[in-house]
Amino acid sequence: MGSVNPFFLGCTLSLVLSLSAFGLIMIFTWRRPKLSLAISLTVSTICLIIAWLTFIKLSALKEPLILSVDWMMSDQIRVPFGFLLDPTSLLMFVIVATISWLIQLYSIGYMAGDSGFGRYYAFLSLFALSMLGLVISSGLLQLYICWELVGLSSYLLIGFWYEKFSASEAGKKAFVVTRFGDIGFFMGLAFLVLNFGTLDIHSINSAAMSKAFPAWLLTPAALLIFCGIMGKSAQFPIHVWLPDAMEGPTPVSALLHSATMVAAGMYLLTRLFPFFSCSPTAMTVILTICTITLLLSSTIGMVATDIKQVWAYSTISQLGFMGMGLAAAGLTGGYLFAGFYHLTTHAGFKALLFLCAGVFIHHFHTNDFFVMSAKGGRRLLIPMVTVTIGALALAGIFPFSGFFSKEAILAELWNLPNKMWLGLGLLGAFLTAYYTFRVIFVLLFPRPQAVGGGHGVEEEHGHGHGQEEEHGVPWVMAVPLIILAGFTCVLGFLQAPIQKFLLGEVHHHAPNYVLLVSAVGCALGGIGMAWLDWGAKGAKWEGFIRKVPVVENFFIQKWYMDHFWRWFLNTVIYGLFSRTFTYNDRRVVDGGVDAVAFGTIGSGRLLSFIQTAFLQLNLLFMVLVLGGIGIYLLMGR
Amino acid sequence: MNMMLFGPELYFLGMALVLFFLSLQRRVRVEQTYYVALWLSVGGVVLAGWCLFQEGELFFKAYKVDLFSQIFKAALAVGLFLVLMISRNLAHVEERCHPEFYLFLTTCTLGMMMLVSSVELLTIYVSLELSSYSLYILVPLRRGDDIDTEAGIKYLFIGAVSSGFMLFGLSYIFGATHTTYLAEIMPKMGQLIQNPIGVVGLLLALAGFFFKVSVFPFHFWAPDVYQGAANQVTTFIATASKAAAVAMLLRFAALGASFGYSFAEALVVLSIASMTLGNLVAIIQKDFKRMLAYSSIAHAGYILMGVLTMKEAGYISAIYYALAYLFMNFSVFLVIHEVASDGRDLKIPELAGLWYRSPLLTMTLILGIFALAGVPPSIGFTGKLLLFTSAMSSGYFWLVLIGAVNGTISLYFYLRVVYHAYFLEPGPRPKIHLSWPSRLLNYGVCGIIIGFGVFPDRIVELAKVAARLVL
Amino acid sequence: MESARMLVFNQLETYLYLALMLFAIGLYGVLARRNLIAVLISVELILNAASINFMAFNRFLAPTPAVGQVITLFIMAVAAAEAAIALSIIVAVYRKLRSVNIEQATELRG
Amino acid sequence: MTEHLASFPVLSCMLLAPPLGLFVLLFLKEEQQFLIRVVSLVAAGISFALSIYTFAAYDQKLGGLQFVEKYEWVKTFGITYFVGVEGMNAPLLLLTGIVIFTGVLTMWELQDRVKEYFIFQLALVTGVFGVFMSYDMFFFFLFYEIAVVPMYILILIWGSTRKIYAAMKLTLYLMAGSGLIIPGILLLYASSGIFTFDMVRLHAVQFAPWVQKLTFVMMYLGFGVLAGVWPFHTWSPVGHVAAPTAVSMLHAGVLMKLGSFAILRVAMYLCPQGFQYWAQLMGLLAATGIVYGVFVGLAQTDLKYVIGYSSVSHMGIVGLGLATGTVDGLNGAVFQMFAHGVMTALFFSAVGFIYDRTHTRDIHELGGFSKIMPVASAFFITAALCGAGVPGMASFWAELLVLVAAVKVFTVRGLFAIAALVIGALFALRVVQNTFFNEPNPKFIHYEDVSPFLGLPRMILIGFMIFFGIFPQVMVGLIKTSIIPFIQGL
Repeated sequence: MGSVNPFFLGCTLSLVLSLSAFGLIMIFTWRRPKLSLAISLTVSTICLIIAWLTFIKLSALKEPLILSVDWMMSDQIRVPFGFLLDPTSLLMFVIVATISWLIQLYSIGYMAGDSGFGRYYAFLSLFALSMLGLVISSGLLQLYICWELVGLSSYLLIGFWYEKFSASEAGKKAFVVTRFGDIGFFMGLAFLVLNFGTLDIHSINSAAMSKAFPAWLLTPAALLIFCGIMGKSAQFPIHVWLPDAMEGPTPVSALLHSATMVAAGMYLLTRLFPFFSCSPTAMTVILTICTITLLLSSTIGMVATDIKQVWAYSTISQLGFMGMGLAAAGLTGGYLFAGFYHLTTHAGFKALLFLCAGVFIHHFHTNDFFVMSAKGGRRLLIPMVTVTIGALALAGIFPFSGFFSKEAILAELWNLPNKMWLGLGLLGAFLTAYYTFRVIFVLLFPRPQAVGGGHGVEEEHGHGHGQEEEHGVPWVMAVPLIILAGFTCVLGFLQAPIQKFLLGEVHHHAPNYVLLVSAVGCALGGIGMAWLDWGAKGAKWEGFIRKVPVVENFFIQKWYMDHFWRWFLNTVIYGLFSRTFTYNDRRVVDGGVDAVAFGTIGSGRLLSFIQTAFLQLNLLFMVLVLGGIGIYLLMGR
Repeated sequence: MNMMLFGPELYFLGMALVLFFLSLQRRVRVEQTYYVALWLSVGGVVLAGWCLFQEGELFFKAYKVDLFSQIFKAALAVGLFLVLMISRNLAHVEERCHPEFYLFLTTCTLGMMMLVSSVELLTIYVSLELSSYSLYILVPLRRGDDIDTEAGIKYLFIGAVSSGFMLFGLSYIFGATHTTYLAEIMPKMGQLIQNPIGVVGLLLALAGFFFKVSVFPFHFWAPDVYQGAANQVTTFIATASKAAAVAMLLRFAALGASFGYSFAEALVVLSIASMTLGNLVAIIQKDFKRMLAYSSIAHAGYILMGVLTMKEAGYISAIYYALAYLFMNFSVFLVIHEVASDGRDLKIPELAGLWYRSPLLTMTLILGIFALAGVPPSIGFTGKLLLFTSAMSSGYFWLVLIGAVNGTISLYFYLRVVYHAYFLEPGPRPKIHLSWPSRLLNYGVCGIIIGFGVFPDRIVELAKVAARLVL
Repeated sequence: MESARMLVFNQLETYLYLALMLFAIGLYGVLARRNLIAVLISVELILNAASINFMAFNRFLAPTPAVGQVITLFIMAVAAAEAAIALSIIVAVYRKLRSVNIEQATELRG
Repeated sequence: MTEHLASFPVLSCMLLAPPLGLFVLLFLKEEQQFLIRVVSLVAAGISFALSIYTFAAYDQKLGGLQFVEKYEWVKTFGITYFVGVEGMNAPLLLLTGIVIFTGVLTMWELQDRVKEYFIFQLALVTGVFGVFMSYDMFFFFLFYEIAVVPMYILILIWGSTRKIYAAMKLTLYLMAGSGLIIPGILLLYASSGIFTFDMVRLHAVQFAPWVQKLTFVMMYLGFGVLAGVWPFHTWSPVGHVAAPTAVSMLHAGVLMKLGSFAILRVAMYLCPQGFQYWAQLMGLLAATGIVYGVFVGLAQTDLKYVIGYSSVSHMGIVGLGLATGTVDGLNGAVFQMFAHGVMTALFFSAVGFIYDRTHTRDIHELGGFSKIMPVASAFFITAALCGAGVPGMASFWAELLVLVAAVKVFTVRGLFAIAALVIGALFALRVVQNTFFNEPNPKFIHYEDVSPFLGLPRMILIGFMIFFGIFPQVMVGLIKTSIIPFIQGL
C-alpha cells in the first residue's frame, strides 16, 4: 500500500478511537462512571485535536483531497471507505468535534450521579464516531451508513431515561420517523448507483456540473435523497419527531438535536449542492417545504411553554431557513455559502441556548420557563447573560452571528424573481424574534402570581441528582457556555474569511440597504411585539395570537401534525394493514394449512368405511376392483 | 443332486419333523420346546447363509436355486429366528399348542422358501398354499377373546378366494402358453397380449401374490389378521411372509414386462391406491397392530413401485426394500412384544411413558418407526429413496410424486406413536426390564437399521446380481 | 346327431365355458351365501373350475406331458387340506359364536 | 468447477464430530449431567473450530471447491459421498458451528431429560452440517431430512406453548415440502441420462426446459417451505414459539437457511432455465413475505411470535436476493443467511434467558427489563437493532446488497421491500420499548442478570455479528468467489 496518507490515518484514527471507546465502555466499564468518563473524554479530546490539526493543515487546500480504500466490493455495489476533505467538510468536521467536546465537558456536571453515566458516555462516543464519519465521508453510501448510525445514537440518547414512557416513546418515534425519510434516501441511492454507477460525492458533483445526468434520473434521485434530508433535518411533514426528542438529556438536545445531527440533513444538501442545483424542480420543492417548515415551527414556537420545546421549534425553523437559503441559491445559480454559514452560526448559538436551558432545567428541575421565571431564573447570572446573547443571535440582531448569516440568506431570497419567498422569510424572521424574546422577557421579568397550575410541564428527570447545587453553576457547565457565547459574538465578523475558505474567494456585494433595513426591522419588530406582550410593565402576559383563539389552538395543537401521524399509525398501519394481515395469516393462510390437515384425517375416516366388518362386502369390493382392472386391460389393448 | 442346493429346505423340513414329534408328546415341556425351536432356527440361519451362493436347478427345472432365491431364503431364516427370539413368552397361546405353534411357523417358512425358488406354476401354487395354510392355522391359535377366530375365518376365506382366483388365472396361462415353466412362459407372453385369456390369466394369477403382499384391493385381511393374531404370528406375517411374497411377486410380475404400458399402468393404479388407502386409514387407527397393518398396505404400494418398473433398478430397490422392511417392521414388533408382554393387543396410548419405562425400547421403537416413515439415516429411508429413484428412472413421475406426498401423510401417524411413546408420562406403569438377549436383539436391530441405511452398497450389489437373475 | 353332440364335447370352448360358469357360480356363492360351510363349498367350486380348465387345456392344447392332469390331482389334494383347515376353523367359530353365519363375526372393522 | 482434494478430511471430521459425541452420550447415564454437557460441548466445539478453520483457510485466489472428499458410495445408483467447501457454503458452515456451539452453551441450565436432549440436538446438527457440505443430491437430501425430523421430538418434549400442535405442524409441513423435493431431485436424476446424484456432474447436463421448469418449481416450493417463503411460512412462528431456546436458535438460525441454501445450491444451480422462468414469482413471493412479515409481526404480543414473523420478513430478503439472479443479489442473499442466522440465534437466546426466569413472553407483562437485567436486555436490543437494519451489524450489508439488486431487477417489488424497512424498524423498536424500557414490572424485579458464563454464548454471537458488520468484505469477498462462476453458469 506504500506510505499511508497522514490525514487518512488521522481521520481513521478518530473514528476507530471513538468506536473503541464505545465498545470498551459498553462491554467493560459501563458500571464505572469515572473510568468511562476518562475514556470518552480522552478520545473526544484526541478527536478535537485531530480535527483542528487537519483543519489548519489543509486550510490552504486548493483541490479537494480524496482518500479512500475498498471496504466492501460486491459486483456492482462497491462501498469504499474514505474521506473527502474539502472546505465544507473540514469546517463541519471542526464544528462537530468542537461542539461534541464541549458537550462532553458540560455533561460531566449535568449528568453527575446518573445511574447510566457510563452508558451515556458510550452513546456520546458512538455519536461522535458516526457524526465525524458522516461529515468527512467520501461516498454517499458511507454517508448513509453514518447517517443511520447517527439515527441510532439519537434513538439511544433520546430514550436514555428509558424508564420514562415518554422518553422511550420519543426515541422510537425519532428513529422510525427519520427512517421514514431514510427510505427515500436509500431508494435514491439505489437509483443513483444502478444508473450512475458510483456514489462518490465528488464524482456526482462533477458529473452534475458537467450536466452528465439525464433529467429522468436527476430529479427523482434528488427528490428521493431530499426525503432523507427531510427526515433528518425535521422538515415538514415529518418534523414531528424533533420536539419529542427533547425528552433526552438536555446536552443531547444541544448536541444532536440542534447543533449537529439535525444539521446533517442540511449538510448533505450542501454537500450535494451542485447536484441538487441541476434540478430546478427539486430545488423548488425544497424551497416550498422549507418555507412551510419555517412558518409552521415558528408559529408553534410562539405558544409553547416548555423552554426546550421552544428551542426545538426554533431549530426546525432555522433548519428550514437554511434550506430556503440553499434552495434559493440553487435556483438562482448562487453559492452554497449562505445556508452553510447559517448552519455554522446556528450550531454555535443553538448549542448555547440549549446548554443554558439545560442549566436552568438542572437547577430548577422543570422545563417550563414560566415556572423557572417564578422560581427566580434570572438570578443565575452566567446562563442568563449567555441565553440573552444566544437569543439575540437567533433573533438576528447586530452584532451577533445570527445577524450576518440571516442577512446572507435573505440576500439569496432577494435574488429570487418571486418576492413572495422573501416576504415569507421576513415573516419567519419576525416570528423568530418574537418567540425568542418571549422566553427571554418571561425569564427576565418574573411574575410569580401569574403562574397557575396551568403550566404543568413535567420535570425532565426526577432522579440521578444526588448532590444538589444550591447556588451557582459548576464550572464544567459554565465554561462551555462562555466559550459558545464567545463564538456567537465572534463568528459574525468572520464571514469574509469563512466565505473565502469555503468558496476560495470573497464575493463582495454592494450592501442592499432595503433588505438590511427590512430584516432588522422585522427582528426588532418581533422583539418589540414580545416586549409589548410579555416584557412591558402593563403587559398582559398573553400572546397577541390569543386574540384569535382558533388560530392559537391550531398552533397549540401543532397544526395537528402529531394527530395526523398518530392517526396514520394507529388506524392505517396497526388498524388496517397489521390487523388485516394478521387475520389473513391466522384464518386464511394458516387456516388453509390446517384445513388440509383435517381434510386428510377426515378422508382417512371416510376411507376406513371400505373396511367393513362384513367379509363378503370386502370380497365383493375386491372382485369389483379386479374386474375393473381386467376391463381396463382388455379395453386398453 | 447336490444336497446343498436343497439344503435349507431340507433342514427346515427336518426341523418341522422334530417339532412335530415334540408336539406328539403328552406333556408339553414349554421351555424345552422353545429352546429346541430356537436353536434349530439358529442352525437354519447359519445354513441359509452358508448356502447363499449356491446355484443350480432341481426337480426337472421346476425349482431354481440362485442368488435371488437364496437371499430371500436367508432372509426368511433370519425372520423365523427373529420371531422365535420374541416367542419366549407365548402368553396368548395355550401351552399345549406351543410345539404346534413352532411347527407351523417352520412349515410356513419352509413353504415360503420353496416359493421363492419355484419357477413352475404348480410348484408355486403348492408352496404358496403350504405357507398360507400354516398361517391360516396360526392366526386363530390365539387364546382369549373372539377376534382371533374371526380374524382367522376372514383370513382363510379371503385367502382361499384369492388362491382360487390365482389358480383359475394360472389355468388360463397354462392354456395360453401350453407350459407351466416360467422360463418358457416368459418369451410367449408377448403373443399373449393379443389374447384376452392371457391378460385375464395373468391378472387373476397375480391376485394370489397381491393377497400375500396385501396390495389393494386384496388387503382386507391385513388389518383384521394383524389385530386378531397373536403378536408373534403378526410379526411373522408382517416380516418374513411379506418378504417371501415380494420375492414371488418379483418373479411373477416379470411376466408382465412384455405386456407393456397398460399392464404397468394397472399396477400403478394399484400401487397408488394401496399407499393412499393404507396411509389415510392408518391415521385414524387406535390399535397399534392394526395401524401397522395399514402401514403394511401402504408399504406394499411402495414395493409395487419397484416391481412395476420391470427394470433392473426397480427390482434391486424392491429387493432392498423387502429386506429393509423385514428389519424395520420387526423392530417395531419387538417393542410391541416387550411392552405387551402378556400378549394383549397394544393400543397406541398404552405406549405412554415408554421413554421412562425403557429407554432402549424407545430407541428401537423410534428408529423402527422412523425407518418405516422413511426418515434418515435408516434403511427405510434409503430403500424408499431407491424405490422412488427407480420408478422415476422409468418415467413414473406422478407415481413418485404421489408416493412422496404419501410419505408425508404417513409421517403423521408414525409421529403419533413417537408422541405417545416419547412424550406422555408413564403414569402407574412400571419400568420394563429386558433380558440380555433381548437387549442384544435391540442393539442388533438398531445397528442394522442405521448401518445398512447409511452403507447400503453391499446389499445393493447383492440385490443387483439377484435382480439380473430374475429378469 | 351323435356326431354333433360329440362335436360339442370335443370342443375346448365347451369346457372353458363350463369352467367359467362354475367359477361364476362359485364366486356368486362366496359373495352371496352367509353360511360359512356354503361359502367353503363355493370356494371349492372355484377350485374345481380351475381344475376343469387345466384338464381341458391339457386335453386339447398340450397333450404330451400330462401336466394338466397332474395339476388337477394336486388341486384335489390341496383342496382337501384346505377344507380340513377351513372346517376346523369353522368349528372354532361355531364354538365361540354358536353360529356359522358369517354375519355374526363383525368385531373387526375400520 | 475445479475441485481440490483435501489433504486431511476436515469436512468429514466436522460432520462426524456431533454423531461421535452422540454415540458417547448413548453410554452415559442420565445422572451424569455435567459430563453429558461437556461431551456435547466438546463435540460442538470441534465442529465449531473446524468450521472456523475452513472459513479462514479457504483459498480465495484458488477458488472452486476445496477440501473435497469423494468416495463412491452406491455405484449402481450413482451415489457418491462428495463433500466440499466453496465460497457460498463456507459462511453457512461457520454459521452452523457458531449456532450449535452457542446453542449448547445456552442450554447449559437444562435439567429435564438432559441426555436425550443433547442426543437429538447433535443428531440435528449433523444433518445441518451435512446439507451444507454435500455435493451429492442423495446425501444432500439424506442430511436434509436428518436435520428436519429430530425437531419434532425436540419441540415436543422441551418446548412450550401449544407444543404438541406446533411440533406436528412443523414436521408435517416440512415433510410435505420434501414430498415435493424428492420427485424434483429424482426427475433430474432420471432425465440427466447419466444417472448420477453428483451435483457437479449434473450441472454439466443441459436439461430440457420443461424438466427444468417443473423441477425448479417443485424444489422451490419444497425447500421454500423450510425457508419460510410466503405463504408457506405459518409453521415457522408457531414452531419457533413452541421450541426450546436452543432449538429455536438452531431452527430459525440455521434450519431455515437450509431451505434457502438448497434453493440456491440445488434448484438454481441445476435448473438455470427453470430459475429464469420462475424468477418473477420468486421475487413476488419474497417481496410479499418481506412486507407481510413485518405487518403481522406488528400485531403480535408474544416475543417469540414477533421474532418468528421477523424471520419471515428477513428470509424474504434472502428469497428476494436469490430471485434477482445477480451477483450482488446472491452475495447479499448468502450474506443475509449468515447474518440473519446469527441475529436470530441471538434473539432467541436472549428471549430464552428471560423466559426461563419469568415464564412469560407477553410483551405487555414484561417491561423495564433494562433495569432488571441490563446485560440480557442489551443482547436483545442489539439483536433488535440488527433486525432493524442498523449499520455496523452484519445484516445491514446483506440487506443493502439485496435491496439494491432488487431495485435493479424488480423495481416495484424492490421499492416495496425497502419501504418495509421502516415498518421493520417500528416493529423492532416497539418490542424493545415494551419489553425493556418503561417502568419495570415489580413482579420480576428480583431476578438476577446473566452470569458471565451464560453471557458468553451471546457475546460470541454479537461478536460475529459486529465483526462482519464492520468488515463485510471478509464475507462478501469469500462468497463472491463462488457466486461469480455460479452466475456465469446460470
